[in-house]
Order: sequence, then structure tokens, then C-alpha cells
Amino acid sequence: MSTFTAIGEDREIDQEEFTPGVEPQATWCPGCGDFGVLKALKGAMPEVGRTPDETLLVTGIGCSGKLSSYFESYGFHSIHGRALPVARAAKLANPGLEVIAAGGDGDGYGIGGNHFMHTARENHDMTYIVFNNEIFGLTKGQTSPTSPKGHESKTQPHGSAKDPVRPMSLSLASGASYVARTAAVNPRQAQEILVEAIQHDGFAHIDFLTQCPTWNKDAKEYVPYTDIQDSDEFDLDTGDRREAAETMYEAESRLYEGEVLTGRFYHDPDRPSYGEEKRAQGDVPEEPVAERYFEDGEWERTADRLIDRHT
Amino acid sequence: MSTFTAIGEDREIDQEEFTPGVEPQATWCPGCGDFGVLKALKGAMPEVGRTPDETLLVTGIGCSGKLSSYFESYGFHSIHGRALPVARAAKLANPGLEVIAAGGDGDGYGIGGNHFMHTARENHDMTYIVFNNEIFGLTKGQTSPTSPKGHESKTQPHGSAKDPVRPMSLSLASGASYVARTAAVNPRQAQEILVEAIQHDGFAHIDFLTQCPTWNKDAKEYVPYTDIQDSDEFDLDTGDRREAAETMYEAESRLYEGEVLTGRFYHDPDRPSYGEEKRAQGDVPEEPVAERYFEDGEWERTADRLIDRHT
Amino acid sequence: MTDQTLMWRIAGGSGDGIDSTSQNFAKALMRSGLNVFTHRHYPSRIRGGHTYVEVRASNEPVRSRGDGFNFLLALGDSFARSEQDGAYYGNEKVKPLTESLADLNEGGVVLYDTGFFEEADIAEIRLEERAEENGWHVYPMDLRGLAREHGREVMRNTAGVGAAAALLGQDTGYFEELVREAMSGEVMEANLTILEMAYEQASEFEFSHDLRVPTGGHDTDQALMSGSNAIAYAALDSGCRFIAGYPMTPWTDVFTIMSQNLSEFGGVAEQVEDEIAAASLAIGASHAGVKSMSGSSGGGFALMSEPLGLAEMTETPLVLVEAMRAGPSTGMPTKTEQADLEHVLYTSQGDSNRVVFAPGNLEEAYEQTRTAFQVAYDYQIPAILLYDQKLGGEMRNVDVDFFDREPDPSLGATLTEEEISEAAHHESGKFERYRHDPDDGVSPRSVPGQTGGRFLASGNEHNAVGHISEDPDNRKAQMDRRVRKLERVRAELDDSEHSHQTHHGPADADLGMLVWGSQQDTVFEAVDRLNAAGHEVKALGVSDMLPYPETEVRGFLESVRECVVVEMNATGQFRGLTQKELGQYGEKLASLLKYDGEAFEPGEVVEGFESSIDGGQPAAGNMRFVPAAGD
Amino acid sequence: MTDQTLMWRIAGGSGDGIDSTSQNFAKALMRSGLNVFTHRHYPSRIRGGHTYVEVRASNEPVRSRGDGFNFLLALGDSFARSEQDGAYYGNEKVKPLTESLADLNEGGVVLYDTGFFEEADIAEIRLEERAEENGWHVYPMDLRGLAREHGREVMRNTAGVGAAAALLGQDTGYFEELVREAMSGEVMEANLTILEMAYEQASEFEFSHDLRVPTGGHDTDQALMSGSNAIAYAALDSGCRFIAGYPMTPWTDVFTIMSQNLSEFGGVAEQVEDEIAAASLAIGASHAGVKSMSGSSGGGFALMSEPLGLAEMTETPLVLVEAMRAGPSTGMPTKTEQADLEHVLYTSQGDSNRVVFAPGNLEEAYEQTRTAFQVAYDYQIPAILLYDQKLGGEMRNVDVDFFDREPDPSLGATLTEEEISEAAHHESGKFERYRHDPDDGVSPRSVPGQTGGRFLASGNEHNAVGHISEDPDNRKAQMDRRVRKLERVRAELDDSEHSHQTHHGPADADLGMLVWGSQQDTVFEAVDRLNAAGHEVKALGVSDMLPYPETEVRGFLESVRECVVVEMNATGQFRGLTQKELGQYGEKLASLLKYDGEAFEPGEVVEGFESSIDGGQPAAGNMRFVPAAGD
Ligand SMILES: Cc1ncc(C[n+]2csc(CCOP(=O)(O)OP(=O)(O)O)c2C)c(N)n1
Ligand SMILES: Cc1ncc(C[n+]2csc(CCOP(=O)(O)OP(=O)(O)O)c2C)c(N)n1
Ligand code: SF4
Ligand code: SF4
Ligand SMILES: [Mg+2]
Ligand SMILES: [Mg+2]
Repeated sequence: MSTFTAIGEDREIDQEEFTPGVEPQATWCPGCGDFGVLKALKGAMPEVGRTPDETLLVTGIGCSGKLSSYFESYGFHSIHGRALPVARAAKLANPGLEVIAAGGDGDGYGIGGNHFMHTARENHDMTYIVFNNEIFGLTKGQTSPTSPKGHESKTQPHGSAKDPVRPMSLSLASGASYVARTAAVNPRQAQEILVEAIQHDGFAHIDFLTQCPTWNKDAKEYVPYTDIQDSDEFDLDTGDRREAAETMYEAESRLYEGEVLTGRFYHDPDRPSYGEEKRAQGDVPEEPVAERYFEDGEWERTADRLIDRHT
Repeated sequence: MSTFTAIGEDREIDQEEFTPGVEPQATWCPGCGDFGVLKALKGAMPEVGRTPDETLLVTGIGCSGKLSSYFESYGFHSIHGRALPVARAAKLANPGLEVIAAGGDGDGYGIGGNHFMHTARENHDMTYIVFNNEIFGLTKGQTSPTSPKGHESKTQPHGSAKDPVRPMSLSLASGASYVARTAAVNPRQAQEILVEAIQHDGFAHIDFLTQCPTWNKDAKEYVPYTDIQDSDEFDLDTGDRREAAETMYEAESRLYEGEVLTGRFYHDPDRPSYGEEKRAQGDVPEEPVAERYFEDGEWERTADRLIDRHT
Repeated sequence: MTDQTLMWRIAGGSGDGIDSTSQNFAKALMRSGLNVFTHRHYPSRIRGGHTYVEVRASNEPVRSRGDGFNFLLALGDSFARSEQDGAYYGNEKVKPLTESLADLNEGGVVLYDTGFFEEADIAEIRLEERAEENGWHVYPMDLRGLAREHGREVMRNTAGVGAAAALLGQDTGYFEELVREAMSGEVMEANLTILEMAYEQASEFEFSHDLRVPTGGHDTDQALMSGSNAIAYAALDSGCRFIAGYPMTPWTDVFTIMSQNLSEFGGVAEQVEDEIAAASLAIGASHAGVKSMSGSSGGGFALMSEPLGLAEMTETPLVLVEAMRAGPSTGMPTKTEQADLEHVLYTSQGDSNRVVFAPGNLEEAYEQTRTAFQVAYDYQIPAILLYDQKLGGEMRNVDVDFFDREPDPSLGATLTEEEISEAAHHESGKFERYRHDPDDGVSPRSVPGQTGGRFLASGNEHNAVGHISEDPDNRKAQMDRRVRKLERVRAELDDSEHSHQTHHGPADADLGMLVWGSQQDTVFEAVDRLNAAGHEVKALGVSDMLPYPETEVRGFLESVRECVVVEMNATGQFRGLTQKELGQYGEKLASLLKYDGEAFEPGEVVEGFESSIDGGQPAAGNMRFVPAAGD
Repeated sequence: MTDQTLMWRIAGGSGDGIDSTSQNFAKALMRSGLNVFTHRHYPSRIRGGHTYVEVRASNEPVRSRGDGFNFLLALGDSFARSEQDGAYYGNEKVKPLTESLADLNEGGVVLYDTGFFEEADIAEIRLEERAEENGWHVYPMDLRGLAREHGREVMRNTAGVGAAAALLGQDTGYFEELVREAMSGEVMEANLTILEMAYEQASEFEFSHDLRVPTGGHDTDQALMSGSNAIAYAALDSGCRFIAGYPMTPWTDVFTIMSQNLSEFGGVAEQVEDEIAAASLAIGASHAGVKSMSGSSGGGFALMSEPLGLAEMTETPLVLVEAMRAGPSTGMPTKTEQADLEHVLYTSQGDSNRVVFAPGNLEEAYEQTRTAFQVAYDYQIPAILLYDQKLGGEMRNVDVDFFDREPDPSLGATLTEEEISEAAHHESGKFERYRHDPDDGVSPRSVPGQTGGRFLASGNEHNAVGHISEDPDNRKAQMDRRVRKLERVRAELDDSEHSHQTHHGPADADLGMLVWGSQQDTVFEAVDRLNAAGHEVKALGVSDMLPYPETEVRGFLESVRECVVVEMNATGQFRGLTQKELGQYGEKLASLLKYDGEAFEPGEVVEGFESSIDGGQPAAGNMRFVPAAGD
């Protein structure tokens, strides 16, 4: 009997398994885009064939961070901006887990920006969903790094003088190997993209547009949107970094002009994930480190391996 | 008599004024590239016409961070990774100052990466010099975010499994309005670029290649280098973001293949600096805030302006 | 006092406008001549979830929430989740009624919205039976229907206020006035109509209760505001013209007030990428010659740990405010606690070198924020104002005259160019900004841009001009000088006319209570009640956390036989600080602790105290009693 | 003991190989049968700047640096900056001689490199005159020339060792052996030649000194290692298989040793973008079922403040090591201090809930690191090992047998799938990982990937299955449970056979010294000397900082009349902790403090103690004496 019998279990999975018994109803506001993420994620899991017990969902702090309360799996509701470092270590500790990280635009592109950049660079094998509602939701509506320039809020009474961040461009420049944007109003595309992202072996970043009807009434509800894969204007080869970069730039700019471009922007299936790189160079063992603690077997001693050097 | 008579003083400036009497000789190792930065900066200051008393040099922690010890001006030797937030506030407090921030590749692209991204995005009017020696110098030679993949060090005995960051690409994607790369072995170009960067009204980022003969013996000494402005291969319009992006990508990739491409990569003289934006929208006063404390004049009272609302 | 005061609670869901309605209610009562005090309870949730505000009003001073409450206006949570099998959150819909009823005093009045609570709900919670048992007077009214009929559904709050006014015998004049001030056009008209209609409709009930709004009158103009207002206004009056921050509950209030007003006051407000940046920006701006502040709560302040040390070492003047909430970690973001004391005193590596004040109420918050700026700039040291969700959020009336103050634009120990030219310089021309010799430890500074003032500010140990130095003698001299500053601050505080510490109760009482921060006035009310009930007890409210007011506290403790330290945390942090600082009295000091997110009520303190002098009985409810070490 | 021991100092510039040469020297003496102890002094600079290492060697145990030293090998700083007008750093070139001579004992031996120090230098520093005054025996030799002639200039260190061996009457056998083990080919040959030549050349001097290497013999095999080695090895033996970190002096040593060995031990080492990430990764890995650690120094640890609180709240087992250096802020990165105690105890918002051990020497570092892992995983609580630059960096011989231990792969309170299936679950199927009821406070956990173990780990307050809860009763129950764990840890530590606290000196002495961490063995040596000199004094070395060993310390303090607390910081942090925890004894406790970056020498402690029992005379040198509160 293996230690983690949930991992790799081969059985039919019902999407209802991902609805918790204890907190089945989210506390998000009526009309909140966050419901869309939850739904798409629940839909994606049976498709990728992973169960609640073999999935670890690590979230940050924000309305978005509560995803782990409303999604049934192993969950880690961490601190603001730090979902990625918690998540990537769990994956290194036990590569058999399906690791998903999620948080808000403030969480991921604001306070957590550096981890975002470095996790993408290292290409950890995980999915990162950023709930981009262009606002700090949970703290009651302050300007966020994706708020449009000129955005007025309690902390920016004259409107923000800052250009918004370009999340996909940063992701690509940092090294993410899968980059997409979808929207809560677009459930079918959202679920498809989540499936691809989870299946991707590397860092998959999804900028997930989620409307916040409570604090960001002026913001577009992200409709009408254009799926760049369906659009005549774009003929993007998602394997081509240059084209991807240009298309992202377009999409990021046009978002603030009222045009919502979604879809897959970049996909490099060949870049090895960080775990693969490390295992390949013998830096970490092939067997999941976490398993050893549950198995019988010899444990190395410094007395045998290291003390000699000191005599 | 104005409060800050050093600011805007119009006189001949001698580059020797920037050599301190108290610590004229740097403690950097013989052959260290950091000397090149110091020299180029001393050379640039008279050209831009700013004196030691009107210049604030904010540095991080690292061998690079000691620049403020060996350069005579107002100095702030801050903490690891935090030079940018200290510097940009000083500029907001007193826009008359010439503000320069500097630090290492670990300081700026590692621990300070988020401030780098956000300071570039906001386009604060300052110059940021990153001493890129592809190593942690002061802590004795660990792998840094710009170390080549496979780089072996005490903390990476099997070689780093991480792709290096792309500092210029990140800078551009973040929103920097001037981006260049130069090298310590290239003193003339370095000084010219520093002059341009300091004169630029916005966030000017210089990735300054500085060899570390002590810990990074394997690294190229950054010669021979190619100045992309002089090269036949490149015909870059530095005002064109796309071209700049591609050329940076090239330069960043080729650095690890032994080819050193330096020069100006991007320059957008039209993007207003953050201070300009804020002043234009009436968010901050036209007069430097710091001056008021030294001048006679009325100070607002909450009793007159705010208490009424509460009655 | 309990009996003569109105303790009015409005309960509903987050996002139902409970907050603004209660503020209007409080303001109207204040204008009518009463003293008012509010207490807020809300979940960390944007829409829905049980929330309430209590307004306590009296013609005598009110400085604390009451014990329970005596009037409930139950509006209902319009964003309640529906019940679901296996879910532990139960029936959210009825919580504004059920959860509030648990605290409603005997003989209290209940006004509830039949447009929201259906008969089945009422039956489920056995309201009728319980009302009988507790002598409650229940008035059901279709507030929602009334609002819908004459305006929009959200105006049911107005209907509730109108009906409450009627039941409490208060005419609607002040409420009307407030509606007229805040609104216009159709919305105003509709609200006025609803107010009127509800008043009339409620007047038709046959009143079985005696509770009425007391009458009162103020001698001077009054303002209604929160502790956060007081802190922000003190900063503005102190000449603070720079703030950098990142939102975090409950510090966001101060940050927001500053951000909304700073540009009018000619300053700069920056919302930045994180709290490390926020503190670093405040340091940068202060270094460049602008009076600056930052602040945060919980984890945000934790991120300021390293920059705080930088300010200490570079001696950059800086004011930080820390608004406590229940920890550890994210904890309970909207709940109050006093558990960050030790964190704020000691976070950041090396011997800490800072000043920490914990004001006991709104006026103290204003005064001590001003002292914080003064000390920070005079002594070139970080000064931290430590308060909590309770003090920051509670609203109270205060004399308008209280704010009639001179602004303070002084940069403290900062030189002008003229003074710099006469000050000591190293032979190389560098300004000696960190000389060893000043008696009071303060070596005046220059500001970048001043001719002749060049120096290096460094987080490394440094010599007189600021250059890095590892020389042991220089090190000792610099450390001694920095440590010396705190002794001088203590001496200055001890010399000042008004101590930050507040005595309450009969001077010759031989039982004592020690309290700090936001629980002060609650404990003072308890002291009054205890004395009225025949005990002899006095209290000392301590605000100076660092430098600690040794003489004052020692004097107090010498004068009592036993002393209970009342604080909202689980480990008795202030008691520990007192023992640390005084090195004795462990055998006299017991702790009365609470850490469930709800502030003490005066009655709880009374009870806790009584059980303690009873020889350390376990405290009731969610309190914990830790007897003195010697016991 | 001072008189019989060799106290050998090698001085030069950073980057001159002083470190490795001194290690070889120490190892050779160890192999010759002596006990050795090293003390390092170096600047925060990569090349150049005065650096030295002292090797103390004796046939009796040596557990501390000596008072001053009695043999100087002055090699010269090959990266010295040249003198310049107005520069305060002066003549760096002669510092290895001048600065060392200031501490050289009377009658000491000086061997200096005439290939480096020119006649003018020697004249400038008046070596001849001073040697006469102090009875020094001076041997000038052209080490550099010799090295150049027979190999390369850098080999002058080898020449120095050869010459020193001759002067000390030690044959070169063990040195040769080490050269042969470490090198090969031409380099080896050249070094051997130089060693030989230097030995011979120095043998030709007419020896005027008596100092010789003592002879000794070990009963068991010895290993030479540093405190950092001991900590890292204990982690490996504890089954730690994950480390994440970011370099910072002096913590880098532990991080490096772990990084170099973990992959061989089947684990993972990650150097990451900053310390916030480092601590967060360690939490993530531990959560996923791998024994994990992280650590840092100074500002790096400050950045871990928020994640530390997350570990407390989620009850994720975690070991952090904190290596202190002189603060605040960047401070003096390569200098030692004990000023992070309060920071480590209290940083992070909310009541702190952690375990902190501060070992007193190398063996304790190993033992207590193992206890830290055991406690962290058994009690699901962060355990912090607090040490300093001194303990981390000093090398000592230790019995090889000491390391003959069983590895500990236990994950503590972690269930197997089988156990999970029998454990309590909420009716919804979620595993109750945070039940209120366990007596010892520990509610066992599951690990992601285990069937049926699903729960939510949250930094928010939460209920039994981990879901966010703001219910006051749940809150109190969860807090009480978490606080309870510390009481149990205390009880377990008190019950264990070997206390972490160490008593030294005659049990009936009525004067005491309290010491913690790295200064312990120095104080113990001082105690021996004081008793030898007729005083009656004993010492207690305390390692358990939290939970505090109340009973043991109380017992000790009750048994003495007066007690001096010896520590390396400016504010007497451990004395404060003791007063806080015990609530008394302030009138007995005086402080002997040092905070100039240099550890106490035993002689300084003797002096400081003597001046204190003299009624609190100001301490000499850079020490500071703070009399007891009652004085
Ligand atoms: C260190 C820290 N700083 C600040 C906060 C307060 N805070 C909680 S959520 C949040 C931002 C929420 O915005 P976002 O990340 O976009 O998430 P959303 O609520 O919009 O989903 C902030 C600032 C915190 N919890 N921790
Ligand atoms: C918060 C914090 N973490 C770690 C350190 C230790 N540290 C000092 S400099 C440095 C890195 C130096 O590398 P880099 O920034 O590239 O500068 P260089 O020395 O190469 O110029 C580190 C990790 C520190 N001072 N503060
Ligand atoms: S505040 Fe905005 S983001 Fe948060 S739950 Fe409500 S609608 Fe959603
Ligand atoms: S270690 Fe490297 S970067 Fe640092 S001073 Fe020496 S050569 Fe320069
Ligand atoms: Mg958001
Ligand atoms: Mg570097």
C-alpha cells in the first residue's frame, strides 16, 4: 500500500466532489466574478482526472483568496501575496500532487509581484490563477495594480496617476511557459483554459478577469469579449514568443479601451519544469521526498557520511 | 535666500568634487567592475551639471551598495533591495534633487524585484544603476538571479537549474522609459549612457555589467563587447518598443553565449514622469513639499478645514 | 449609569448600510444634546454576514460600550446565504435577530422588520416566548414594505430610524436635518417621506416600554468622530505632509483619511506595492525633509520590521501607526485585540530604539499622535502609535474646541543652511551628522539639497560623518548615544505638564487595576461601578509603552495591595512588560484577559475583578483570569 | 589555565587565506592531541581589511577564547588601501601588526613577515621600543620572499606556519599530513618545501621565549568543527530534507552546509528570491510532509516575521535558525552580538506561539537543534534555534562518538492514511485537523495526497476542519489549545533527563551569574577563575528562552544573594526576560553588557564581576554595568 493512495487514483470523478459540505455557499457578493472561477475550476478537475484528495489549492488573501474555502480539496489559505512560494515548495516536496495557486490582482501583481516573477522564471509545474478584478476587493475598493489610470478610489481621490501593470507581458518576460487570459463571463472558455493550464507541465499563468460589482461598478463587466483564437484579427501562433508578446501587449492595452481580448497567448510545451530540471541533474531524488517518512528504510546519518571530513 | 541653495546652482563642476575626503579609496577587490561604475558616474555628473550637494545617491546592500561610500554627495545606504522605495520618496518630497539609486543584481532583480517592477511602472524620475556581476558578491559568491543556468556555487553545488532573469525585458514590460546596458570595461559608453539616463525625465534603468574577478572567475570579463548602436547587425530605433523588446531579448540571450551586446535599447522621452503626472492632476503641490518647512507661511489646521464635517 | 442610558443596536448584514445609518443616528442624538458612543461589530466579509452597531447615548459622559443593550432594531441580512445540509453556518437569515437577542437586556425593546423576517422565522426562534421570559417589548413593523412603497427598498434603514425615534419619544427633527444635509432631489424626498411615515406608523403602537431617549444639552459645540479621525487629524496638525501605505484593516481608516485630505493640505499620499515599500518611502521622504508617516496592521506591520530598524539606525525621524486586530497571522481581521504590543516593541533585529505610545481614548489618540511627531523629529527616532480596531473605529462626540490648536511644522533637530555652515565638519568637508558628543544623544541633521550638509545615512554602524565603521569604540559611543535618547525622552515626558498616564478612582484605594490602550475607559467605568458598589479600587491607564513610565507605575503599585491587569490578549503582554521593567510586583499582579475578538464590557470587568479579589476564581464567559505569581 | 595554553593569532587581510591556514593549524594541533578553540575576527569586506583568527590550544579542555593572546603571526594585508589625505582609515598596511599588538600579552612572541612590513613601517610603529616595554620576543622573517622563491607568493601562509611551528617547538609532521591530504602535484610539493624551509630557517633563531606547544593526547577520535556544522548536522540527523534560504552573514554557513549535502541525503535545497519566500517555502514543504527548515540573520529574519505567524496559526511544524550579528539594521554584519532575543521571541503580530532555544556551545547546538525538530513536529509549532556569529563560526574539537546517534525521521503528530480513516471527520467528510479537545493541545494532522485527510490550513482563525471562523467561543478554544501546547512543551522539557540549562561552579556559592547562548562557556571559565581566586560564585547557563525554564531559574536565583546577568547587547534583554517571566528578583539582578561587536573574554567577565560586587563600579573597557533595580 502506497502512502498517498489518493495520488494517481484512476476513477470516475464527479464535479460535485469539489463542493464542500461545510461551506458550500460562497460569501462573495451577488454577481461577483469569483463565482465564475470556482465553477470553471470545479468543471475542469474531472476533465484532468484529479481528485480532491490529490489536489492542493493554495490561495492568498483577498476575496479571491477565499476560493480555498469553497473548493473541496486540500487547501492552504496563506498570507497576502505568498501563495506561490508556499505552493511551489509543496510541489517540490511531493511532485505527485496537483498544485494550484490562486489569488487576486493585488495579491499576485502587487505585494506578491516578486514571487510571481521568480516562480515564472523557474517554471515550477503548477497552475496560477489570478482573479483580476482591477481592484482591492476585500479591503473595500482601493486602487489595485491593474486599476486603469485615472481610477478614482478612496485612497486615490484624484484618480490613480499610475499606468496599470501588464500581467501577461510580465509573465512572459519572466519565463512562464503557458499564459492565457479568460473571463468569468466566459465559462466555457474559462474551463477549457483551466484544463490546459493544469495539464501543462510547467508554470501556467491565467489572468482571470473577474468583475467586482461592489467596488468596481465603472469597470466593464468584461463583455463583449473577443476570443483571440476565434477572431479574424489575430492569427496567433501561441508557440511564437514574439507574436505572443505583441498580442499580449495589444490585449493589455485594449482592456482599458473597452475591448476585452481573451484566449491562449503563449504555450511552450517543451520547456522542462523546474522539478524536471532538478531531478535531471540529480539535485533532488526521483522519488517524492514526502514519501520517505512513511516508508521503512534506512536514513542517512552524518556520523557515517560527514564526520570523517573533520577528523 | 532659498532653503536649498545647492539646488539649481549654476557653476563649473569638477569631477574631483565627487571624490570623498573621508573614504577616497574603495574597498572593492582589485579588478572589480564596480570601480568602473564609480568612475563613469563621477565623469557624468559635471556633464549633467549637478553638484554633490544637490545629488542624493541611494544604494542597497552588496559590494555595489558601497558606491555611496565612495561617491561624494548626499548618500543613503539603505537595506538590501529597498533602495528604490527610499529614493523615489525623496524625489517626491523634493523634486529639485537629482536622485540616483544603485545596487546589485541580487539587490535589484532578486529581493528587490517587486520594487523594480513597480518603480518602473510608475516611471519615477530617477536613474537606477544595477551592478550586474551575475553573482552575490558581498555574501561570498552565491548564485544570483542573473547567474547563468548551470552556474555552480556553494549553494548550488550541482549548478543552478534556473534560467536567469531578463532584466531589460522586465524593465520594458514594467514600463521603464529609458533602458540601457553598459559595461565596466567600456568607460566611455558607460559615462555617455549615465549622462543620458540622468538627463532623462523618467525612470532610467541601466543594467551595468560589472565583472567580479573574486567570485565569478568563469564569467566573461564582458569583452569583447558590441555596442549595438555601432553594430551593423542592429539598426534599432530606440523609440520603437517592439524593436527594443526584440533586441533586448537577443542581448539577454547572447550574454550567456559569450556575446556582450551593450548600448541604448529603449528611450521614450515623451512619457511623463510620475511626479509630473501627479502635479498635473493637482495631487501634489507644484512647490517642493520639503521647502515649506523652512519657509514662513501659514500651515493648514484641521480645526479650520475638517472639523465642521463632524458637527 | 447603565440604567439611564440608551443602548441602541441596529443589526443587519454587511453591505446593508448599517454603518452609515448608525452614524446618522448617533449624530442626531449628539445634536439633540446627548453624549454618544458607538461600538461596531462586523465580519470579514463584504456583503452579508451578521453585523451590528450599538449607539450608547446619555446626558452624562459615555466613554465605553454598555453592558448588553436595551433597544434592538433588527433589519435582516439581505445577503444571507441560504441554509444548506451539512453547512455549519446555519440559518444566516435570522442571525440579526437571534444573535442579537442573546445579548439584549431584560426589559429591552425589539423593533423588527416583518418585511424581512417571516412568521416562520419568528416562530422558529420562539420570539414570543422568550420576550415573555425576558420582559422584552416587541414591535413588528413592515419597514421593507414601507420603504418599497415610498421609495426604494434600501431606504428601510430610514424607516427603521423613524420608527425607532417614535418608540423612543424622540421627534424626527435632527434626523430630517441630516437627510437634508446629505441628500438632494428625489432620494431626499423619498427618505423624508419614509422617515415621517415610519414615525407615524410606529407612534400608533401601544407602548408597553418605558425606555425613552434622555434629554440633554451641550455647553459647547460637539463633533462626532472616530479614533482614526483623531489620529489622522493630529498628523495633519503636526505638519505631516507625506504618507505611504498599503490598505489593511483596520489601519486603512487612517490611511484613507490622510489620502483624502493630504493633497488639499499640500502634501503627498502614496499607495504603494507593499508595506516594506510603504515604510521605506516614509523614510525616504523624511530623510528629504518632509514630516512623514506610514502604518499598517498585523502582517503589514510585520513587513515593516526591517525598514523600522533602518530608521532606528539612520536616525531618520518617522511616525508609524499600528492598528491592532486579532492575530496571530490573518487572524480575525475585523475583530479587536491588544496582542501586538510585544511585536511592536521589539520587532527588527538588534536592541530596539523606538518610542511607543498606546492612547486610551480619542483625545489621547490626538494628543499622543502629536507627541509622537514631536518626539520623532526632536529625537530622530521612530515613534509608533499603537491602537486597535476598537479605538480606531468607535465614534464619540468631542468638544470642537479640543481641536483649536496651533499646527506644528517643526522639523525638530534639523539645521538650516546657516546653522550647517557653523556646525562641525570633518576635515574633508563632510558634515558630522552623527557626532558622539551630544548630551541628549541627538546630533542634528541636514537635508539633501542644503549646501554643505553632505553626509551618508547608513544602516551599517557608522562614524560621525555616517561612513561605515566597525571600530569597537565608535560602535559603543554610537550605541550609547542612541540608547541615551530614550532616557531623555522619558525625562521630557516625565517633566511635561500632562502625563500620558491617567489615574482614575479614589487615590487611597488599596486595590488597583492597570489598563492600557483602548480598554482604558471601559475599565474606568467599571472602577466607578465597583466603588459605587462599595469596593475601594482605583485604576491607572498607561499609554507610554516605551520608554516605560517606571516612576508613575511603581508609585501606583506601591500604593495598592493587589492589582489586576486588564488587557485583550492571551499571554498578558502588558503585565509582562510591567514585570520586565520593574523587576518586581509579580506577587501583586493578576491578569484579566480576553481574546475572543470582542472588547470588554464594563460589567465583565466588574465581574472579573470581583472574582479575582475572591481569590482568583475562574472568570466567567470568554475571559481568562491568571492569578499573581505568588499565589 | 591561561598560562599553560597557547593562544596563537594569525593576522592579515581578508582574502589572504587567514581562515583556512588557521583551520589547518588548529587541526594539526588537534591531531597532535590537543584541545583547540578558534576565534575569528573579520571585517565586512571581501579583500583587504584587518582580519585575524586565534587558535587557543591546550591539553586541558578549552571552551572559550583566551584573554589576549601570546603568539602573533603577522602576515600583512595584501589588499590594504594606500594612505590618503583626509582619510580616516589611516595606514591599513600595518594594521595586522599594530592592531594585533594592542592585544598581545606581556612576554608574547611576534613573528612577522619582513617581505611585507618594511623597515620604515616597523620604525613607524616603534616595535622595538614596545617589545622591550612588554617583554615581547620578536622574530622577523622574510616569509614572502621564501614563498616566492620556492613556490608562489600566496604560500607565505605556509611559510608562516612552518616558522611558527619551529618557534613553538612543534615538529611539522601534522602540518605535512594536512598539506598532503588537501593538495597534490606541484602545489603540494611547493608547499611542503616551503613548510620545511621555513621551519629550518626559523629554527636558526636564538629563542629568547619559553612558550611552547603543550603536549597532549586524546582518548577518543576528535573532529574539528564549527557551531554551524553542528546545527546543520543535527538537522540532517533529525530527518530534515528541505531547506529554503537566502544568503546572509552569518546564517549563510548553515545554509551552505545544508545545500552542499542535502541532495546526497535525498533532500531538496532551494536558494530563493528573498527571506519571505524562504520561510514560505519551508512552510509549504512541511505542510506537504517533509521535515523542513529555513533561517536567516538580522534583516532576513525580520522579513520572515509574517510567515512565522502563518506557521503558528496553521500549526505547520517548522524549524528556523537565527544567527545573530550586531544590529540594529545592517549593523556590523561580521560582528557578534546577542541582541535579537526579543525580536525572535516576539516578532509577528498576535500572541507569539513558538519555541526558542539558545544553545551555549557546539554540543548544545547539536542537541537543541534536534530537540527543536522534535518539538516542532510533535507539537506542530515553529521552533527557533537562536545563536550568533560567535557560536556559528568558532571551531572546536569534539568527540567523534558524540555524533553516533540514531536519525529521527518521525513526522511527529502526523497520521497515516489508516489512522486518518479512524480519526474524527466532520459530517461533510472533511477531516477534523484542528479539534479543540486534545489535552496536550496537539490535534494531529494529515498530509495532502492522503486519502480522506482533506482540511483547510488557514492563517485566519478557523474551526475544527480549518474553515474561517470568527465565532468567539471557537476562537477562545483554539487560542487556549495553541497556548496550552507551550505548557506541555515546558513540562516535557522539565521531565527530560537532560536539562538544556547548565549549572557551573560550587552549588553553595551565594553569588551567581546568569548567562545565555554563546557567552556561556566564557562565563564558566570566568567562574572557575573567580573561584580559584577565592570568590564563591556559580553560574547558570540558560538555553530555553521560550517556554522559559521558570523553576530552574527561580531555584538558582533563590539560592544566591546577588546575580550578574552577562550578555552581549545594550539593553539587557535576557535580564528583562527573566524579570518578565519571574516577576521578581529585580533587586538581585545586575547586568554586565557588551555590544561593541567583540565577544567577552573570560578576563573581562572576571573584571566585570569583581567591579559589580564592589557595589557597581563602572565596568572597564567597552563593557557597561547596569546595577540592580533596587540599588
Ligand atoms: C501584508 C498584508 N497587507 C495587507 C493586507 C490587507 N489585504 C487583504 S486582501 C487585500 C487586497 C485585496 O485585493 P486583491 O488581492 O486584488 O484581492 P480581491 O479581494 O480583489 O480578490 C489587502 C490589501 C493583508 N492581508 N496582508
Ligand atoms: C534582507 C537581507 N537579506 C540578505 C542580506 C545579505 N546580503 C547582503 S548583500 C547580498 C547580495 C549581494 O549580491 P548583489 O545584490 O548582487 O550585490 P553585489 O555584492 O554582487 O554587488 C546579500 C544576500 C541582507 N543584507 N539583507
Ligand atoms: S467585493 Fe467585489 S470581489 Fe469581493 S466578493 Fe464582492 S464583488 Fe466579489
Ligand atoms: S567580491 Fe566581486 S563584486 Fe565584490 S568587490 Fe570583490 S570583485 Fe567586486
Ligand atoms: Mg482584486
Ligand atoms: Mg551581484
